[in-house]
Amino acid sequence: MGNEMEIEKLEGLIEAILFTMGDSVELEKIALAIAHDEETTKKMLHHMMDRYNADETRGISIIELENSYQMCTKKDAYECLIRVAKQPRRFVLTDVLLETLSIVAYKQPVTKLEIEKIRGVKSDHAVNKLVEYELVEEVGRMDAPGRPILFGTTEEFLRRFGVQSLEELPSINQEQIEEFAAEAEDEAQMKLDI
Amino acid sequence: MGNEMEIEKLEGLIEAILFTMGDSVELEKIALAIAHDEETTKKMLHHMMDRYNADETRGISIIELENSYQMCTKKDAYECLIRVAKQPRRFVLTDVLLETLSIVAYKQPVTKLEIEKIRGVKSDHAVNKLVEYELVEEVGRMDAPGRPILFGTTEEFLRRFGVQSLEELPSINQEQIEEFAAEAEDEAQMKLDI
Amino acid sequence: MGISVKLQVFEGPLDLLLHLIDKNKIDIYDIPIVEITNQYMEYIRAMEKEDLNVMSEFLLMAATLLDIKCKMLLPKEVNEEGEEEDPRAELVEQLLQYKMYKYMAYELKDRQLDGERMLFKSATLPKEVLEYCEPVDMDVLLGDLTLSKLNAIFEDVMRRQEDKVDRVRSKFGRIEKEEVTLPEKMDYVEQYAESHKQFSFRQLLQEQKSKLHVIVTFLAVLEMMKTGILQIEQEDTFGEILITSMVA
Repeated sequence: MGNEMEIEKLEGLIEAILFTMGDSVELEKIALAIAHDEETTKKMLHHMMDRYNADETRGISIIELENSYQMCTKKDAYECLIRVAKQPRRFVLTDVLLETLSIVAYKQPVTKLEIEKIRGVKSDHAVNKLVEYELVEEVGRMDAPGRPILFGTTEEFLRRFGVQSLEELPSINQEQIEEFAAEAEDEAQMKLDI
Repeated sequence: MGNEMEIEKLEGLIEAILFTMGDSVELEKIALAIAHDEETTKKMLHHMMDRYNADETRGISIIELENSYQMCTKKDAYECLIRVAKQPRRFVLTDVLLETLSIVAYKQPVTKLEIEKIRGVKSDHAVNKLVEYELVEEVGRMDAPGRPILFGTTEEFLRRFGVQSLEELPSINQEQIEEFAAEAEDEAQMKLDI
Repeated sequence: MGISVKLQVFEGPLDLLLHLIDKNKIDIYDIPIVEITNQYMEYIRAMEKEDLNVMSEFLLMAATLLDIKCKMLLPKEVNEEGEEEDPRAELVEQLLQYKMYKYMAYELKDRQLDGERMLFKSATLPKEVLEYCEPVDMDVLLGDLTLSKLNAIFEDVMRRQEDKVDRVRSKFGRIEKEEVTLPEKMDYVEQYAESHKQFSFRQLLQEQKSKLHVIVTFLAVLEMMKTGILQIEQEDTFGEILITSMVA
């Protein structure tokens, strides 16, 4: 990276960009605007994120969403903010929707049929609602008879669940599966003990 | 004012407020939100304004409007913002534009109506585009009902083609012009006869 | 048993099964199929007033359970490796998977609460940025346009305008209506076709004295093509149009 002075100014520019756009801005776009390569830009963004988070005088921070960045308020400002700001309308996600959403999140890209197979029930309504809430979207078509729609999660999903990227989702791993199994065994054991 | 720690946090809250609101926020509202009196709030706001302005890593600053405050980008960031917010445009002279430009160049000063008569089609769009491209401009008004605008080529146009003045344009010879004129008269005559 | 009240809670047969397994504190890998199936059927019976769509999903699972129950009574099947196959394996797999996603849904629910506490802002472009108009790059715009090219274009435009006037007839000062009827022209084309057998459309048009004749000839050809007297071929776009007489 260039000299300190230079970087400071560039970070100022990035701040201005993220502030102005409001919405998430792709790394590529930011890099282009400040006329630096993406790697350097990313480093600066992460430096800024750390700086914002560490600084108590800052009420805003930056979040990373896949390969985009967006400015937002810090979580602890929430109580104060709802006194002045209109709270964006949030949709209440029922358990059914959450269940369906978790399947889409972990198995994406996924067809409605696959979702239904896992849940054991028709899922049109749930999928449609998630699409309506902009948490799930069509990401393509499966190369199979009828070319069924493949669903995936949206950037709004990442934002809403405070997830930076899909990899960051709480993982389902083999251990977990075994844990479930162990749990079940314990329960069975318990039953015998009783 | 209270202790340093407290103030830092409050300034963070103010930052969050100004950020989310985007628009200007009344001092009263800010004071209410952070649960402090207006005087203290104002002091903090001014402290923040100084801090933002002095800090090179900040691309945003705060402005005071009457009794309101608003967050905005610093002026030096504009150029950079334009690169993110505006898609670079492609300028091309289509056949239609070339045709229209040639008519304006050789028949100037000319009204839109005359151009349309020659081309046989509506030419608003073409003329407007040429004006936007600064190849053609309004050079006066015709002394006729409705006082239609007369268009001519711009100085930039002449400069580009290395033409000193309009007389230098490769002319269509006088004979040809007379021929056209005669034709037009004939046509007019014909209409009367019918 | 007061089951019906609780029925609404279950999202589907898997949900119900998991509930039964939990309630009975059963090892998911060793489901006592007979007992569970009986309990499951009890729920189903209490559900009779449910709508058919929902019902069918529960019934499908009931059928699966009964199928497994039957297989459990029969001698165990052995797979290629000589291992005994558990008829419950597939169901267990499905239940485990479902249970996992249910668990992940709870995880997501927690995260949602977190995400909700962040507020964003809409775009606020400064006026100067909004109003900015990219300067026209004259070099790009004009490219290789030269003055003589522009002149050529202009002359082309003027010539086209000129073409719109029939220069000969406009000098007459009066338009005499020429009478060429379609039947007349069709007779003419038919004769022409008989003597030429195969000819190009252009060739035929060259014989025509005026625009009106050209137009009526064109119409005649169209009509005769429709009635099958002529056959028309064109190999490629803008290529020569070949006319063949189909009259023997």
